[in-house]
Amino acid sequence: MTGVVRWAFAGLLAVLAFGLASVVLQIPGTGSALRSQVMAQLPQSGVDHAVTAVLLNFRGYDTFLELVVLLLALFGAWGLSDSIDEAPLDTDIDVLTELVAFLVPVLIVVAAYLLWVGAYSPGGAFQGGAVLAGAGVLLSLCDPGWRSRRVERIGEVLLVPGVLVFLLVGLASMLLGGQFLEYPRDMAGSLILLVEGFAMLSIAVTLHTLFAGTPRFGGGA
Amino acid sequence: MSGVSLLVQPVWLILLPLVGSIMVFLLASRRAAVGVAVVAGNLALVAGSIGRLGITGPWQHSVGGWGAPLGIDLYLDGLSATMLAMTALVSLGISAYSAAYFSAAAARHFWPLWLLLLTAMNALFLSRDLFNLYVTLELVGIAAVALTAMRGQREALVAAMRYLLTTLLGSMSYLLGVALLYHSTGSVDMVLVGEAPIPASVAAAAFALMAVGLLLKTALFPFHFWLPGAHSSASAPVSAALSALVVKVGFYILLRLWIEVFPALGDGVAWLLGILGGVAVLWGSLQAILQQRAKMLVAYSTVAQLGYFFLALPLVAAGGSRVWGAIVLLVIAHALAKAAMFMAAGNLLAFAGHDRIRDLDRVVQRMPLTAAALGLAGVSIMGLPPSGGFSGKWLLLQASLEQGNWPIALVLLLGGVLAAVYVFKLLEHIFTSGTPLGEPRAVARTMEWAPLMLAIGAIVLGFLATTTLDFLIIGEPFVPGRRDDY
Amino acid sequence: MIISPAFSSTLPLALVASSLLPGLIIFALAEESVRLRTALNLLGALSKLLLVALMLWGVYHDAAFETRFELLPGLPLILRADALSLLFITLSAQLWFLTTIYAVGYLEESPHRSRFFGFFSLCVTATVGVAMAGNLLTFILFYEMLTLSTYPLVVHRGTPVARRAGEAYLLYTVLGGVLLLLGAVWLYTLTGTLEFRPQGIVSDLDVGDHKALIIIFVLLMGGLGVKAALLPLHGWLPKAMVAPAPVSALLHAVAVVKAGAFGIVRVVYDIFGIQFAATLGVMMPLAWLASATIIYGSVRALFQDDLKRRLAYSTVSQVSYIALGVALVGPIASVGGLVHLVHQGLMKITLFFCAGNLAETLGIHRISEMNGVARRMPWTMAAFTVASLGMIGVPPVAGFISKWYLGLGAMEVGADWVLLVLAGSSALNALYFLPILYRAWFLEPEGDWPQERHYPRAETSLALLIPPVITASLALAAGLLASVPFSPQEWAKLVVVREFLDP
Amino acid sequence: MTPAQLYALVGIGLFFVGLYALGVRQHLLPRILALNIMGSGVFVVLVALARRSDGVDPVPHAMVITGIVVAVSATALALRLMLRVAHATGSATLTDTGDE
Repeated sequence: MTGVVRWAFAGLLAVLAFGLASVVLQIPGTGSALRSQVMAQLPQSGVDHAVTAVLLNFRGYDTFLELVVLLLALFGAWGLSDSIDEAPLDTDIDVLTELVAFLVPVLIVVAAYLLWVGAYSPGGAFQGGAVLAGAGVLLSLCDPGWRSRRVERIGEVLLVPGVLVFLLVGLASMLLGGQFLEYPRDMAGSLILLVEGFAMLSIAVTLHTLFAGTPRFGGGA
Repeated sequence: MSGVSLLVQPVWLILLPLVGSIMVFLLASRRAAVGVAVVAGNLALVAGSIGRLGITGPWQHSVGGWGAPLGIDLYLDGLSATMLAMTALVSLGISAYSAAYFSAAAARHFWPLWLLLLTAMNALFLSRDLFNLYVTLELVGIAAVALTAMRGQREALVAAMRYLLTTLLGSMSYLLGVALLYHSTGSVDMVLVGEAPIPASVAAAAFALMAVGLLLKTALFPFHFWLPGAHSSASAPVSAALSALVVKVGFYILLRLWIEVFPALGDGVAWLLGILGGVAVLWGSLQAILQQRAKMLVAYSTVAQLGYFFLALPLVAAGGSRVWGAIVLLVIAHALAKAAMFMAAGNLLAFAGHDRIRDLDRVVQRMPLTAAALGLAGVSIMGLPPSGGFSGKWLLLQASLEQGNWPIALVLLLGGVLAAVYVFKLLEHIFTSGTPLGEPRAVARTMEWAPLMLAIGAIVLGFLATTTLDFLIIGEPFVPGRRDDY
Repeated sequence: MIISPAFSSTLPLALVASSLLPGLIIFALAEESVRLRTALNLLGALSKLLLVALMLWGVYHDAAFETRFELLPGLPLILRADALSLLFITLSAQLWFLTTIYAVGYLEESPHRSRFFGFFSLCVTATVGVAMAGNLLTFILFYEMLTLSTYPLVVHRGTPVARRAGEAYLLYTVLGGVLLLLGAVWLYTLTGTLEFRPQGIVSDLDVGDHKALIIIFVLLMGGLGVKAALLPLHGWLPKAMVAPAPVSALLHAVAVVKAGAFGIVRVVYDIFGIQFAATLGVMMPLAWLASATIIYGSVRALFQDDLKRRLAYSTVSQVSYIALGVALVGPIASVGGLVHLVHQGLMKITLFFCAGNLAETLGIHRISEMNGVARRMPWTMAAFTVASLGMIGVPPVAGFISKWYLGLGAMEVGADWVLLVLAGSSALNALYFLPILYRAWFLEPEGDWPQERHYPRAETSLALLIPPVITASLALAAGLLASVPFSPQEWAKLVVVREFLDP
Repeated sequence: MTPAQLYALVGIGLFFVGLYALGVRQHLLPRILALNIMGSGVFVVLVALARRSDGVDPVPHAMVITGIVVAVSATALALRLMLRVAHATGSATLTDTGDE
């Protein structure tokens, strides 16, 4: 792109940005949008934190599909995995090794805490899963061989339950006479924790596989 | 909830292919058999939903039991059911073809992704929630990109990368529009948003953002730059799915937005999109005529055919349901015909090892079923009777003449002539002999029958036009506002 | 006569199916199953003849045969048999039967016969559909199907020349199809119906619409004129000569050009209504155009040495007699035009059969090679002679009847100039046919034939010889027995009476 | 102008900065990052305007979390694809395409 075109492009974007900014300023911003409804239904949701309630109950279907997106990205990466050259990493860094040895256990605890605390305050499956995946990436950085065959196998097994448990819970609620993902009121809290727990594991394993691992699954062929 | 009514819940349309995808992912063998069975099951579920729709009218399913605006509603009316049926039919053809097309190694990657794509499209057609639509759009886009890239050749990878950047850009633009709407109305349910008062400037900006995002995904001229590469370099069944189904989802959402969320759009927008559509028809057709490779020709034909959907938009204000119905008819006809064409072109490629049109060698003798599929699909693409393409074009031509809209009528006719030129450019070379290059490889029978059946479907649609149009308006999808009769 | 409703509505469908089903089955047949394929062809052709006979009887006694199916909202697919459609159907059913026999003999041992006969049957199906179309939509449907099913026949040989001929054919027919489509849709937006009715559907329209109606008329004539090879839309026809002889016979005598001519009759009679069309002032230009085509085709024919090309230009000329007869707006001229639909078919198919025989048996393609050919093939040349004399208009062959009625009709409406056209055309016909006859019968052969083949039982294979002899006899009979009930002439009169005189 | 609105404008700014980079840069890595920046911009708009007169609306927060997961997934796939493109074409750009 030549300089003139760049400037023209920048100018155009500036004009658009300015226009859009003025539009944003006209959004009323009054009222409570859905806040009052969320708050009104919060006691029925099984959790005390509003965001978690939206994420896993009111709009749990979005979260369900979000797990499908993760799975999809994994499948996609798997389809691309053949014949890619993994550049060998320079893993001989003492500081990193020391750091990782200290950090990984802490991160696991933090992840568990995040999952648990999600019911009351900010936190939850994704945050916990992301932290776990981070721990895994750190491990891979300093020791690519840590994913032994056995670890790989466990990792594979853990990819799917996030979606599957969510799905089974949804189906169970349909069999009990509700709609899909309509948890029975008195069990909502525990069901959400169950769903989140498996979701966290699957998120962690999936993210780690996507960013650090080499998705090469057995599956026979 | 009784057993039967439990089974015809729309949510099964999402769960079945999803579970199927996970299953073929975990399975060690028989992936194709399971995959085809799942897609056939999907068709049966759609048939059940259509049956229920005919009896009870449109209905919704509030996921989580909350209902909009707090929760997410799935909604099934004539329009969504029609799109689901189109997807189910075409998917079955593509699946049957794929079962024979892919080697065991490629099948491993193909089936999980393909079934997730089906999941995503089903979820999209059932959703009435603007944010949920964003998630399903991303699902569709990522699955489509992954399927394109799966082939692994250089061109496919580059095309997939360009496609990915484009589709993500489209999603971002769409989502920003959703953000504006949510904060103006306090809801992401289409009907509720449509009923809420929105400041005119906000509505205009939101529509512009969402429309640009969707047009990028639908590849309306001039946003088509990514399409020919991606659609021609992917493997044949994937090309078929991309051209027949994936590009339609963006248009479907745009259609819903147009009717439900932005009913007050002015004529200017309709004309702008109409002009772009007209240019797409002419430009895409001319490019198709200039192509030397069969798959590129078919891909540019998609650019042209997509144009028709937009070309007709200036007619909907006065034409209403009739014009929308004609557009949807064209959407379905194109889905059937284009899937057939891409798979048939894939057969040419698999058979001869190349798809250069000039060098095609006595195809009609050696692969008569493939030739027939190309011919019949071509009939619908050209808009010749009897075919779905003809019925749709006739109705649009009628509407444009009734409204005295000559420019649209002329583009419709000219587009048909240009389509005849490129379709016969391909067809005339399947009758003649060329220079055989290397020993041809036999093509499996199902790979010949699958496109032929879809092409026949495009012809049969011509005879079912009235039935389809009547079915389509169950639940009045082309009239804005809430409908309480479910 | 009482006919049950079920019967009356299934008969049109059965008539379509009698060629459609064999065609579809034939596509699936292996190349080697000659007997089965021939049996299917003949079975289809025979059952079609039988069904046509039933229908003829019924329509003569004022029975109605009609099938409807809702194709588009408010626009049904209608298959209906009336007197005019039967004129065309009877011709095509008979000639299909004979052409099938001929083609079986002609294509013996040649490749891709399943494909050939499959499309051949589709082509006849389309022709029957065109004939029975009860509204313009149905007409267009079968008209386009005709284009599509003849294209593979034109390019059947798969050579680059055939491909180019196919391109020319498509160029004309696709553009014609567009004009037809535009005209039809436009018309529909004005009238709300496209049904063919006696005296038409547009006469009630507001005077303000008359200008639009004239444009629509031009559009429709443009679309139909392509297939009817009206000047200047005739260019594809001589090029399509690369096709095998049975295809040429079919294109020229029965299916394609006749579909165009028949469409002109339909549109003039049952869309516009002949009287109303005359008041619109569109009939005289049509008559001039037809006359110009008649003269032009004859002049061009004069300069062709290739036998099939000469016949092709002759077709351009002769088909326009039909349009001329209609355009003169008088009952007598109409009889002449309509009866020529049948007569020209009988005579022209004979000529093409004979040309095919010469090519197949002796390798003769050019007129200059035909010296003394009648001694080698007397039966073929006898048939050829009867048909060419008919074309010139020599009594008592059928062509004379056509020209007689056209001439009388022209005088009836005071268009005396048409007599000059007829005389000029006949003179030109004589100029380009008589030298052929002279060469064939009276000159000495110039040595060996280009590619001679011998047949044990007759001058050529019986399958090739019998059809032209029959069609030539029919052409002769149609002239000799013109006043017998159910003759083409009497049937044409029936059509005209119902169009002109019934309320 | 309220602070919430100011944050929203920052979000709009991020969106367009990302769009500029997406249009101007050739290398795929910055282009993928640019898309992420655009996404962040959208998320900021969503979250910023969630602050209402009577408190914070939790729904956009949940949407953003969903959006982030989607974006992360897409980014992961994009990066892998980029590696493959670089491997196959020798450069991590889209410039040298051309059909065969």
